[in-house]
Amino acid sequence: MLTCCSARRLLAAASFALLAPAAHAQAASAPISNGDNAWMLTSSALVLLMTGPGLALFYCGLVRRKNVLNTMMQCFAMMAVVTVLWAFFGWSLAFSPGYSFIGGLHQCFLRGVGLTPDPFYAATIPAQTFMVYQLMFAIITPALISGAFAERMKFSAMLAFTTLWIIFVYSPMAHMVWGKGGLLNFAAIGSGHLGGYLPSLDFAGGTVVHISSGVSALVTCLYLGKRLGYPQVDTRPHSVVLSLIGACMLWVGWFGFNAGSALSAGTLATSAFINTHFAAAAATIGWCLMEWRKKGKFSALGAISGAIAGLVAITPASGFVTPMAALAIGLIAGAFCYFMVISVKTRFGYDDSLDAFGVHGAGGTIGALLTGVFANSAIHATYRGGAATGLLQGYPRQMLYQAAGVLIAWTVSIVGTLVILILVDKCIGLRVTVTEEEEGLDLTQHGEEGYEWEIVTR
Amino acid sequence: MLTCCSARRLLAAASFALLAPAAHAQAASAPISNGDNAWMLTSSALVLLMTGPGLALFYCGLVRRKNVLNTMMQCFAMMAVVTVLWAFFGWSLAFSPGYSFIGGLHQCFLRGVGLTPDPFYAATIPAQTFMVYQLMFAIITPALISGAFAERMKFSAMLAFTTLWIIFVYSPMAHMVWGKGGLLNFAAIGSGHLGGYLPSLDFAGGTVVHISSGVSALVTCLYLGKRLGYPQVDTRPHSVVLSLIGACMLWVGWFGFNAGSALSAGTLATSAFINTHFAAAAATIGWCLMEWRKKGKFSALGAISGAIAGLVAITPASGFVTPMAALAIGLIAGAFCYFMVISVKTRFGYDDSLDAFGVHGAGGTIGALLTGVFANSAIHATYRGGAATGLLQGYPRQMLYQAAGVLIAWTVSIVGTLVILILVDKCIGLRVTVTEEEEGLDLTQHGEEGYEWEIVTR
Amino acid sequence: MLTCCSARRLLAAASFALLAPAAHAQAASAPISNGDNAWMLTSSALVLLMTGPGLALFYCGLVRRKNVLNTMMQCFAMMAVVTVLWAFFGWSLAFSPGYSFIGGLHQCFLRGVGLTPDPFYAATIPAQTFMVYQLMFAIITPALISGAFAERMKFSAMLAFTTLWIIFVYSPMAHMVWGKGGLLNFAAIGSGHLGGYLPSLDFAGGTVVHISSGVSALVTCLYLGKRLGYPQVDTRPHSVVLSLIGACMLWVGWFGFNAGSALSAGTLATSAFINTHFAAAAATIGWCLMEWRKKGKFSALGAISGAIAGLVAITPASGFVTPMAALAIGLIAGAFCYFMVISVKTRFGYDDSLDAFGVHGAGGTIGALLTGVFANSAIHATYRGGAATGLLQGYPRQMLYQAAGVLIAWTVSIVGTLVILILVDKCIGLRVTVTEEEEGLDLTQHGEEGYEWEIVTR
Amino acid sequence: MQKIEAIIQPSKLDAVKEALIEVGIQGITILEARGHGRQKGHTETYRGREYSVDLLPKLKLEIIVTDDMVDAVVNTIATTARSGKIGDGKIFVSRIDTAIRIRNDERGDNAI
Amino acid sequence: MQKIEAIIQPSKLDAVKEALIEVGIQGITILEARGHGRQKGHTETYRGREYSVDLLPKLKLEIIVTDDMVDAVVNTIATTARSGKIGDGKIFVSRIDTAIRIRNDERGDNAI
Amino acid sequence: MQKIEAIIQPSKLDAVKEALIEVGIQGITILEARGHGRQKGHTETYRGREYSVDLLPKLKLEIIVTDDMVDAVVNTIATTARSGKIGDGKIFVSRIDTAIRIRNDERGDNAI
Ligand SMILES: Nc1ncnc2c1ncn2[C@@H]1O[C@H](COP(=O)(O)OP(=O)(O)O)[C@@H](O)[C@H]1O
Ligand SMILES: Nc1ncnc2c1ncn2[C@@H]1O[C@H](COP(=O)(O)OP(=O)(O)O)[C@@H](O)[C@H]1O
Ligand SMILES: Nc1ncnc2c1ncn2[C@@H]1O[C@H](COP(=O)(O)OP(=O)(O)O)[C@@H](O)[C@H]1O
Repeated sequence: MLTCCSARRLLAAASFALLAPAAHAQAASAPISNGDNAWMLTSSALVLLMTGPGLALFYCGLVRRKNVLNTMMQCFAMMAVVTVLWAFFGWSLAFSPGYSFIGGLHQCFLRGVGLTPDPFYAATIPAQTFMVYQLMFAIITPALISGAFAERMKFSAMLAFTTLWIIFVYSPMAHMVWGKGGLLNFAAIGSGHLGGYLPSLDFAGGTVVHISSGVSALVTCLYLGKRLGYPQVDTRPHSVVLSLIGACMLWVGWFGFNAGSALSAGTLATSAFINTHFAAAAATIGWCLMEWRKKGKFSALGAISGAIAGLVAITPASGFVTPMAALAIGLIAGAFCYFMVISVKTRFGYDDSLDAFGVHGAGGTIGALLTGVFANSAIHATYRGGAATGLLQGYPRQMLYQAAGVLIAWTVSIVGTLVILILVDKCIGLRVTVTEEEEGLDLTQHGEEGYEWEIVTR
Repeated sequence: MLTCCSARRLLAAASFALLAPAAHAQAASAPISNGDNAWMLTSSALVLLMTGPGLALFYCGLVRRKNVLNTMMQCFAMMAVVTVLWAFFGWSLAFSPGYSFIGGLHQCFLRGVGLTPDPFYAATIPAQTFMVYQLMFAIITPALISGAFAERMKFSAMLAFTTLWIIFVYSPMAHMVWGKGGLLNFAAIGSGHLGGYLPSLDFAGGTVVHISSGVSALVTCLYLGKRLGYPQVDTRPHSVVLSLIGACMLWVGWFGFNAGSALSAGTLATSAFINTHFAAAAATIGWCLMEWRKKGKFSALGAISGAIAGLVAITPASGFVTPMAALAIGLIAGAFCYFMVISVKTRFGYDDSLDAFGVHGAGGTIGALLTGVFANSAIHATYRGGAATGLLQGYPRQMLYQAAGVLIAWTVSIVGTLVILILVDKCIGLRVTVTEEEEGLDLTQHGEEGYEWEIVTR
Repeated sequence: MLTCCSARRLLAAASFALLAPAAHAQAASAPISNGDNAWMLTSSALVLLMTGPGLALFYCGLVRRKNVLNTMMQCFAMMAVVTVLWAFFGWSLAFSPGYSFIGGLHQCFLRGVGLTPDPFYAATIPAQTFMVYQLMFAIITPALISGAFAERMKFSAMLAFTTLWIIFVYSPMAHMVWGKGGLLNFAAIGSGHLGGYLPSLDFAGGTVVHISSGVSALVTCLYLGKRLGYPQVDTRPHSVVLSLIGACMLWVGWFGFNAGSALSAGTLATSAFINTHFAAAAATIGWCLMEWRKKGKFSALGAISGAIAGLVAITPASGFVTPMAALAIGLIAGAFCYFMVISVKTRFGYDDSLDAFGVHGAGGTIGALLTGVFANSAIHATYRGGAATGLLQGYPRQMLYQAAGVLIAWTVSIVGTLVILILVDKCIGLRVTVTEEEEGLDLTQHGEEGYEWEIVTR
Repeated sequence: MQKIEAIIQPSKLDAVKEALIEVGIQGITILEARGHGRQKGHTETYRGREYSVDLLPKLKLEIIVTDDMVDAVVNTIATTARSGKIGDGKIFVSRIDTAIRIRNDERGDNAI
Repeated sequence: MQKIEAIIQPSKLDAVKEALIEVGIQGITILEARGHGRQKGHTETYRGREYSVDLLPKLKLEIIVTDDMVDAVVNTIATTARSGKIGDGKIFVSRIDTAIRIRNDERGDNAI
Repeated sequence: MQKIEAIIQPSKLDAVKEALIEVGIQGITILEARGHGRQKGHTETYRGREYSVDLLPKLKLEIIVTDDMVDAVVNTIATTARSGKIGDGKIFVSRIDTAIRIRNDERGDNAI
């Protein structure tokens, strides 16, 4: 697809974009709601807060001291790399009109992405606000994957992998679910081709963000193999304290992620906000109760893992269900992800270092399906124009569409990720050497150490 | 009171709530101000940020390394537990119409709490936004108490205690001060029974949040007794660095706490915002000057303690006074809390581990009284319809109402907390064993350690 | 200038302010946009978040363990001290009408700063919102300087220095660039005297905040001399982990800093938001590529240093340029600051401990000039009423004005800072004793330690 | 001159230190250590994975004393560090040939 | 009674510990250390400044054993801690005159 | 073979290390320690509570040398670690019977 985008054309676009303003920028007099824009800018900031420092802290606390900086950098680097990719191609491939499976290239370099609203996406905020808000989603998604290959992947390989992944896995997924004419986008029904052919409900990215990252995570850790000496060697988190701080920031940031997906500051945002919070709370309890049954103790790591699981599972549902349904979804997700992380992983013995699959893959999948169960037309009319939307409301067919969404997300992620991994492996190699892994990735990949506590050093 | 809420009725409510939408949810066309809702959602997020990671960090830095996770969990757990309690009973007991001292039960499971505004509470935002905003207050309040019994309470006992405390102490207090028909709620004047019979001014929770938590904290640490070997044993903070980070987040989050209590994004929010910031600054200086007099040094822990003291004291006053009055209130509160923490505590020798009483109890009390002194009708007309409201403005009577509010808050907290403590102590026991306390609560209560720095572990 | 403000007059103002409300407070019915006010309150909170915990973390991670608290306190203290200064004199000197170089004193104690908008500054938000928003800028600026004299300045001297600096360097700069009748303020053109005589473009403080702090930083570290044993002694950062967390918070907070400077939540805020993010991303890449060329490694400290450099450079340009131009500005700034920090500093051998000059002085200067290059009338009409504004648009003259702004900022900073340093040095002495520096500033200045990890202590 | 090395429970440090000062000992050097012995450790669980920790925090005291002080010191430590529970630790005694005080190059017994 | 001090690579700890338990050793005290020797260190760079770190993390094991056990222990450590690369570490043996078990004041060999 | 144990001020480490390398010493093991002695400590205050800290950070160097090197090493350390202020530290010398280089099982003097 990229081939059709000749160098000449790109260059033209580039220079154009650099000198000329964003199209229609001058039409600042458009019917923009400053209240909505205020909320969307705040939400964009909150979603970035999720990646840095949120996820960076959550993940870095779970690795060994010698890999703490590398783990944080796998998040921080995305804030830089994905931003540029997004401005150049990503946005265009995901949100410009194009095909049912991927967008076009005429909005490369944000050409034509102006300050007037694009009613298809959001009628009351500048199109650029929507663009940057979506960018924040594109940043955190590959960062989530890094949890699976933590402590053993070359930093250069990580950069190459995520770059290709954004273009060939994330952008298509985003386009299918949210883009103009997207196959799974119910708002695209009747837009020709296969637009909205499988209208599935994904409010804030259960499929686009969590299934795609979680499943790709599984593929990556299987392809990469276990960490040296795993599971015999001691891989205890070097600081659950840092992880807990990170989890809190993820929770707070998630309000921007879900309630922001209402793309306005009205009642729908309120619903999404409450559902997000309720599911996180219920999932924390769900996970902890499972732990309690097994060990008679509530652990801090368990509590925060549960919270994240709930936040993941409610993501696709947050704008479609009632608060009480959110509690139910959270409770189920907390217990289910516990089972995936504790039992399934141990059973199959793959080394998903920080459980990116167990939490995001599993949580995203169950969330997407439960969205079909609990979706309620009173919260969101959807393409059903107010008629029953969810299974419990009496519209079982939605379950099929949800399943279709899940299936496609799994397929795209598995195939795409596998191809990219092989490619990168062949070109530059994915994994650090044994000595590098023993010495730690902070020293070998970045030439730094995370901490200099010792008296010795002063 | 709970008895009247038969299981059958609850169950009905539950199932109803699960399937049916929140009442009137469809009436999304209500006159909602997206600007106000944007601010209230942001404020809700900010108030949650205060508990996690704010308070979790502030408190965990002050304990010994072996109890760091337990201290954080006492905050984090509230984010989960109180949320569910609130959705089930808490909200209804606090904000549904009922009696002068407590609300009713017909809004259990958020029945009838919809997306249209409830003009009595906030005319321009969805009722559910107000509900979730108030929930964030209910989350942080019991978390504040945990500072008093840190490093020695069973985690299970802590959960039981806070659950009962939310229902029997927090909800009544919130109802009396802010609820429909509440005894102390000036907005409830003329609502029948004793509604607004003692119109006291508490803008953001000086009595509801700080006196109630602070006084309960005192009761708890007196009942529980001192930590092992206190005060001989070394109980230095294991990381003032973490506490300082937490204090900053509390400061920032407090803008949502106070300015959010305007329930809109207009001029009143601006006044509350500025007063909050000014009081924090002045109190930092107040505390530090006292320290300077005694030691000739400004300490970091002193500076942040002062800031929190000022934030506590301005909470009830933030929407009623002028910026310059806020500076005065802050300065007084900083010096006063220093005196309570340094002199009074040492004098009486109780072990309020992290000074929850010295800061929140004392600061909340002085703040509630100073509100009566500095309240200014130009900032807030209150029930006086623009006539003089504060002592300095020439309305001494308000001092009586403020005193009444303080008195009631103290009484409810002392009695309620004591009863609950005895109950929980009898049923499951409050305190960990001596060996558990020596080993540390992280290992014994949660089976984890906060840090794995040692080379040994790798 | 201060002399003309007789004690009597001040006292009058003070008592007045304490009792009387802020002028016109009652006129709450003014045409305020709650959407804009929501955004500005959020932005104010975000800018405070930059200082604490953002900058406090970023800086404290870079020093040695024994100075961690002192470094944090140099940021935290500003939150208290500058606030009071601002309320008393700072605001008035910066934003009340006065002369072309500095404001007047009739708004001391915020007299006449009410809740109705001041159209000259912001037509849709309360004047007090603008006042507190600007205060947050005044807080972070002196905190930035502290990076240059970290690990060796007396805490008392630091307080004295920053106090004088706010009054004699910051306030004049702010007035010239943004104040009524300011020499460099294009909005002041035709306001008489020299108002807007040199209309320079500085959207969010490239000159006012970054050049002034960065250049003053250079002067300070030259005057103060190197740290003991520098550069032989080991001055490795004690925790890059903390710095990375801080950098992320600075990035997030910067959205409030730049997008907030639109003073409304419209399209201009969106432009500034995107430019901010894009520049940070590009600069991260710019710095890292330079590192890569030299060492073949990307370091975490390099990545975050680059991000900050980009955020600094885009600050003056954020509301004037297109997203693609922002990428260009960021890339250039990242590479340029790398050069200043790595090559220039080593070459001249001054001990700018945390590179306050290398990043803020250099980044601010290049940013101010590049603003003149890329300024685009389609994003902001400026005083040109829509005609070409930047060099690339064909208005070279703007470069002169930008240069003038830079020159004035450098001059005021160098002269002002030098005078203040000499003054403080003579009165109380600037630098700690050799033994104090060896023992560490936490113990000697604050009587505390940042960490108590050792088993020994328990 | 003899060197007394004592491995004790961290919680006993203050008591032991005071007692040693009592009997006239002034110089003590303390090292953090991890001990493995009869005392059994604990288990930690992270995301279902159990880790059994059998290296427990201990403190190692090193005290160089003149021969006549040895018994006094050994007994002082033994009694004050004793809880009677497994894990109390050990004391080891060995010879030291010379001691030098860096500050003033004093040697032998009066360097201690 | 003899004291065996072994400086080893941290990564070898588990192996060595297991092996020692094999040969019947129960008591071990472990100390964190930094070592300087033939093994060359690494360099770190912060904002262009290079720091060459030549003090590398090591662990120091201290084991007091009865004379008959010395060779067994020394050889066990030597073989299990060996990677053949520079930096593997050293073992030093010296005399201990007395040992006391704090818990019950046992002395001599059976205190170990 | 002898073991030289030196307790020094952390700030002196670099100087001492360089000097030792000068005189031909290559192997050094360093341990973090806390010292109690004549040097008086400092007090810290947290929320009004004063803590007097009398355990001060020190470093312990352990160097095993052949008998002929002992004096050279001792004097080198003594002179380079000396500031003349109380707290400079001590040096202790004792016998070592055997040394083994783990890497290649070399024994005796050439294992050092
Ligand atoms: N033979 C030994 N060599 C070195 N250290 C020992 C030895 N035996 C015990 N220790 C140290 O003493 C500590 C306590 O010993 P342990 O056997 O657990 O209890 P007890 O001394 O009461 O029998 C151990 O953790 C270890 O650090
Ligand atoms: N003479 C010595 N005295 C004390 N410790 C030593 C001595 N020689 C070596 N060491 C310790 O042993 C470690 C390994 O020694 P090194 O020379 O690096 O490798 P190798 O033992 O394989 O020759 C050093 O890091 C140091 O801690
Ligand atoms: N008898 C001793 N045994 C073990 N360590 C000692 C002894 N005396 C001193 N030290 C160590 O030496 C350090 C310095 O001793 P100190 O008495 O403070 O100063 P000085 O050696 O100059 O008299 C102490 O902190 C302690 O670690």
